[in-house]
Amino acid sequence: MDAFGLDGLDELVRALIADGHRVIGPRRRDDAIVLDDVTGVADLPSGWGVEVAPGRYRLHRRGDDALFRHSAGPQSWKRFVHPPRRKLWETTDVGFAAAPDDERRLAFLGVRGCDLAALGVLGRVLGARSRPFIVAVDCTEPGGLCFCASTGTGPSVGPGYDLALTERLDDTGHWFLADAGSEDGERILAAVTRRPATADEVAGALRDVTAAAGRMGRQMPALDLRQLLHDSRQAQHWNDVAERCLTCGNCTMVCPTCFCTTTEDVTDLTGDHAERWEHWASCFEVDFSYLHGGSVRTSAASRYRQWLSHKLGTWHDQFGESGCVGCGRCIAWCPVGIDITAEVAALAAERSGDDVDV
Amino acid sequence: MTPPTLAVWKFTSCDGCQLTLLDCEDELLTLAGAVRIARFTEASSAISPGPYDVSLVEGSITTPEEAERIREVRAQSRVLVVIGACATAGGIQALRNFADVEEFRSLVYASPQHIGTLATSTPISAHVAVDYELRGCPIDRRQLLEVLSAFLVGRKPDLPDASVCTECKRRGLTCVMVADGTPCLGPVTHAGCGALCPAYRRGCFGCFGPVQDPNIAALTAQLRACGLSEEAIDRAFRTFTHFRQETAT
Amino acid sequence: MSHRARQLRVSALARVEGEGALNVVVRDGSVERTELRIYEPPRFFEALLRGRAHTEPPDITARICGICPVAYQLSACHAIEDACGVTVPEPVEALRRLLYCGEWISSHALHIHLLHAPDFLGYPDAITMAADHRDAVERGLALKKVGNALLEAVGGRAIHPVNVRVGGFYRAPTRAELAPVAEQLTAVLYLALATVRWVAGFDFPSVELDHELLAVHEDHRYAITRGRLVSGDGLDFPVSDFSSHVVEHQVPHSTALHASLDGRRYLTGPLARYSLNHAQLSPLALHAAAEAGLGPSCRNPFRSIVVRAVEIVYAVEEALRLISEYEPPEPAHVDVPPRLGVGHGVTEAPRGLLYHRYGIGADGLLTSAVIVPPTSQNQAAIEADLHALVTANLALPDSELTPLCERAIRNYDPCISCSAHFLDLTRSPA
Amino acid sequence: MLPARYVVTGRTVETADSVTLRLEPLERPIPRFQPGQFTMLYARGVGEIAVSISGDPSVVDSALTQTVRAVGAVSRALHDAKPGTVVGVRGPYGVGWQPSLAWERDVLVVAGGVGLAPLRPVVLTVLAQRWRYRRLIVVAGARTPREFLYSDELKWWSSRDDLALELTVDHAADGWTGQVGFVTQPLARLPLDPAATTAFVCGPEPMMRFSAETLLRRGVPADRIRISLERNMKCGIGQCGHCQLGPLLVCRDGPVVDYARAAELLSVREL
Ligand SMILES: Cc1cc2nc3c(=O)[nH]c(=O)nc-3n(C[C@H](O)[C@H](O)[C@H](O)COP(=O)(O)OP(=O)(O)OC[C@H]3O[C@@H](n4cnc5c(N)ncnc54)[C@H](O)[C@@H]3O)c2cc1C
Ligand code: SF4
Ligand code: SF4
Ligand code: SF4
Repeated sequence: MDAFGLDGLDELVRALIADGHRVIGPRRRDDAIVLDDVTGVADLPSGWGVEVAPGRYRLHRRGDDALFRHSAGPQSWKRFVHPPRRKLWETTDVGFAAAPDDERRLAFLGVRGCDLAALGVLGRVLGARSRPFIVAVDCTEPGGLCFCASTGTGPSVGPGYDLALTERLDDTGHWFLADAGSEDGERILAAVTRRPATADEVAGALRDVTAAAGRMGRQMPALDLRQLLHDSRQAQHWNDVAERCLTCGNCTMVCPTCFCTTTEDVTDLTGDHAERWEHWASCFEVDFSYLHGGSVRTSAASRYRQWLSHKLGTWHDQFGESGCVGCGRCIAWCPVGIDITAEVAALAAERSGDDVDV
Repeated sequence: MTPPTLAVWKFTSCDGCQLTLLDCEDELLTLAGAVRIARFTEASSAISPGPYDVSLVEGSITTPEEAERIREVRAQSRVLVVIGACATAGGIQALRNFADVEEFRSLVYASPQHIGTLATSTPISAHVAVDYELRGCPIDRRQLLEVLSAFLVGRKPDLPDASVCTECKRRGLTCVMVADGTPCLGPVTHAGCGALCPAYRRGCFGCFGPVQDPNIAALTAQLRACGLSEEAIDRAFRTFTHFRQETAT
Repeated sequence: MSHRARQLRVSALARVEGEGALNVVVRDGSVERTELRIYEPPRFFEALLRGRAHTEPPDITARICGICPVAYQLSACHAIEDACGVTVPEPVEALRRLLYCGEWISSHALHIHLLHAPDFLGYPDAITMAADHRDAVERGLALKKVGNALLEAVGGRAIHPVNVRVGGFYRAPTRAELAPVAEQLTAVLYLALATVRWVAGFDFPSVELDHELLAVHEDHRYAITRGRLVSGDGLDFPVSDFSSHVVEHQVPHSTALHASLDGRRYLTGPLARYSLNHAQLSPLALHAAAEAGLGPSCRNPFRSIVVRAVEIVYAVEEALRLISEYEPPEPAHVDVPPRLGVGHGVTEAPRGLLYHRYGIGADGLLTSAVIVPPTSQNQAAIEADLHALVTANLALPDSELTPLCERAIRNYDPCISCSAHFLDLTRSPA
Repeated sequence: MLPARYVVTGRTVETADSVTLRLEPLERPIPRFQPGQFTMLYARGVGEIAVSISGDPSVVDSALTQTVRAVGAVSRALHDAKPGTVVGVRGPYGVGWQPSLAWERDVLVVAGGVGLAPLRPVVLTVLAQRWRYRRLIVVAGARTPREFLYSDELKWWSSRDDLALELTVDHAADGWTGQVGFVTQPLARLPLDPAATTAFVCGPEPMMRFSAETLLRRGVPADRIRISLERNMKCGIGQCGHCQLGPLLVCRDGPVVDYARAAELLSVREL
């Protein structure tokens, strides 16, 4: 493994850009850490931390200059690999034409374990679309709503990255431990001024990442969730959630794996030109399940059930894994703070006949 | 093929919604080729008689004369599209529905006995059947163009009954309620504006009206948590449109 | 024609915002009555504002008129800030002025090209006119579009902007958001000048009106969002004295409340602004005005279309200046805590003075609201104009006199939707 | 996933609101279909919907036969498409009936309304390979006698002695002398060899449930009752998420599934 300082990180970003990438990373904007184009370290949210609770997200200044220590923000990387709105095709009398793709390859800077897992999940649902260059970051500071340790997706990053970093702030300064996970990664790393890391440094980082697993603010109950959700189709608890749920769809939109879309047909006033567009949809929308004559799922209870059952249960049937990676976004960004881990616990309690108490 | 005819009607309103049609600067002349604008007094002194293929109706019903006139409009219109919060929900002037109109009258006018108004301001759908509703105070220009171009090709216009939050998130905005504690009606408000207010770091104030089955009680609890008083919550749910407010506990 | 009652009626005035009707009665060769009837049903804004929070009037009063919502929003802001003893910092005020320029451009471009020009060229509407004058209509749409782009960039949307709040703005637009608007403004400046030349070439009946003129005035710039009130006769008073000079009352021959300035009929709007603030116009606007044959004052209501075109030139230029000097104010608004009191606000809406007065209770709720829109101030002048016009043109047949009257009304671009104040009197037939 | 352009070359009016279209490719044809598969048909500027292929699978040409009932904007536009109209076609998608599952067995086809459209290829397959199957029973229901699809073909089927046809209507009219009632009535009394019967059922969801329950009661095993599910579909390829029914992505895992699998899903309200 290698080590480099802030200058090295800057070189890394510039190397990616020079290599033809559009680099996306965390930035501070509108009271949150969002994902947007970055051109260097100066764009990163140095010294900004985040405090999260159900339905609550607040930025605060940290005591240090850490760049990557902030819980999952309002956006996920999904918006770049599976855009909120995109043109599928356009058609004239002559035929159908696909919308042109952006030529530039994306590079993601600062992908945590949970989000790296999510990119994998999404890729398996949507099939291969162009794969971004991924600079992952191990997590040493989980937030109050994180539970990736219990979903097996963090805090250390799993496979699938091109480069993995561990951010270190110690008495030697602010530096990064780097590991290449692909040939591309090695090639880019070669452009960065770096030194080999010592065994102590590597061990220290590993210790911190491992310790982070014990500091997760949340935990997904260790159960066969597929079975639990299957058994809970007729649970009373759905009605309880429905009283609190706004059916606004925020959880599905912030979820890094929710992939549902719907389509729009667009014509100009002359009618000569028609386009078909796709945009993110949510199973909380009433029209989502519309069949001629009416929608299948109209009650809030059934729409919440669909979301949770799909995410944690039927995702296994459809794609052979769970749809949840433990990032905690749905808990933070639900305006009324509905907590997926607590709802699962309540369903488990109802199944085992205990009192439901959320 | 003769182009379909379009008529624009005004009831009690501010003209903002029909102005939206003139605000389609890039499309106006094309539109005038694709449809025949047969009646639009705000823009033309030429009026062709009905029936009309599409009528756009702005405004709410606040006088006995209007209650009569909307029936005639319906009878002359093949497709009737009501535009804006006034026409779909009664508009800001529907605040009178919760007050004493007599008092309102005497407050504003010197000779109140002459003002012939109804005690309520009601949406068009309370009087006649409507085919499509365009929400908003004012309506959204893209949605207006969508209804017109959809009509021209025989498509069902795309007017999704989803929350403003879905647009807010698609746009990549940061939730003002979660990140700033700013009260926002987005979760219970009908999409269509493209999450305009959150884009300006302001909570949605509900000008597109409620989604189907809004969970007002749950949002009320959240607004309280944001620090709004009961009176402020009441006012929030009763401004440009009116949300059915369940007593939240 | 004498010894007979002659009636000119227009039951639905076209190409004005809102719904109005015109009724002129001529008896024994002289004009007995001229009435601009407003049948816009009342919406009781002043009543429904009572009991609302002091933060709400900008949004609520915007809905009085979809054509000039910014005017309502900013008069409301000023009145409330006045009541609460707060003055917003200059950068915030500059952003307000920029927003207002958008409304002037958009509203004037709409009125000139889509509503008023067809009168001069003999078309029922702009779309028909476009068959012969497509360039002019497209130019109008292009100007209007830029005005709207400016309104959208600063206010969030063109009609009923969402970004205006008491104390300033919810979020200041970034320089990057304004940059494309500046490009568009630069691109249309020559269109604005072309419009001045175009309308200057129309045929104008020669009329000189003798109304008193009233406008907001600032010494160092063409007043839009703030200033003192000045009149042609040398009145000069602060906004807070508005209601002691301007009184609304009923007059026997009319059905509407007429406002008078110290007992006299008066006019607000482009003609008043131009004539009273001529010296404050920019060099380019002055040049355009001179080229169009306007002197330092203009009292021919038919020429108001030229004055509006000159004001577009000014507003485009002024917006460009404001954008070039722009730094996003941080924060974008100041806090305006409520306090017991009364406040006044006046701004120059595209159609003229718009006055708001609010009483605020200690709890921050409104105790009273008075709104005097330009059209109700101009009502007496419009009727007087009609009176003069009909008297001078009695020889014309009805088929010519009636449209002439309609044109005279459209000179004022009356915005009947702002009928906060109009009466709808049920009258017995003449 | 761009559509292929097809042109309407034939249009047969079936009922007051249904037509059968013959579509021929302008350029590349889509791959060959299996009975029960569907395509996504696109009407320009109006939208795209799932429509079953109702043609004869044994005919080897590149034309498609599809029957459309006008119920909304897109189906109306397709219904109204005159010969010469170009439409977009994607597909064929989904898991079909798989008639081979009924080799050496009695085949029972149960159709309600337009449900006959996706089943027609099953009947034609059995007739084309008659030796592979035992008895062929077709039970078709419609609301009124005028609402049967393929009425000429039904006449031909009824005249054959290797096919037992039972027609029933909800409301008799026009001198209808046949049966009146729901399809479950003939199903309840038909002579059946339940253990050796494979049933293919398509129609409105309640009709499929009642029919399947009737057959279950008569002893037809649940995994020998195949039904075709209907859910909102936007993409047809398992990527839009709309067509979920519990664990199923109907476009990918269906539309045809065994009742053994569907029964518990259909019994949960609003699943
Ligand atoms: C596998 C499958 C096979 C089908 N085969 C046929 C067939 O052979 N012939 C036929 O006439 N119809 C068939 N349908 C039904 C047909 O897809 C619907 O009638 C059609 O989608 C209605 O669309 P619309 O726009 O005309 O109506 P609207 O009622 O305006 O529907 C609007 C939108 O809702 C969705 N939607 C509405 N109803 C349905 C539905 N029943 N199924 C799926 N999505 C729906 C669609 O996205 C549609 O565009 C089939 C449906 C499925 C799922
Ligand atoms: S809905 Fe709003 S914008 Fe439209 S007419 Fe009514 S008040 Fe005006
Ligand atoms: S800001 Fe408002 S509209 Fe946007 S996600 Fe939050 S609650 Fe929803
Ligand atoms: S965010 Fe809400 S209040 Fe703002 S424009 Fe949209 S619907 Fe209206």
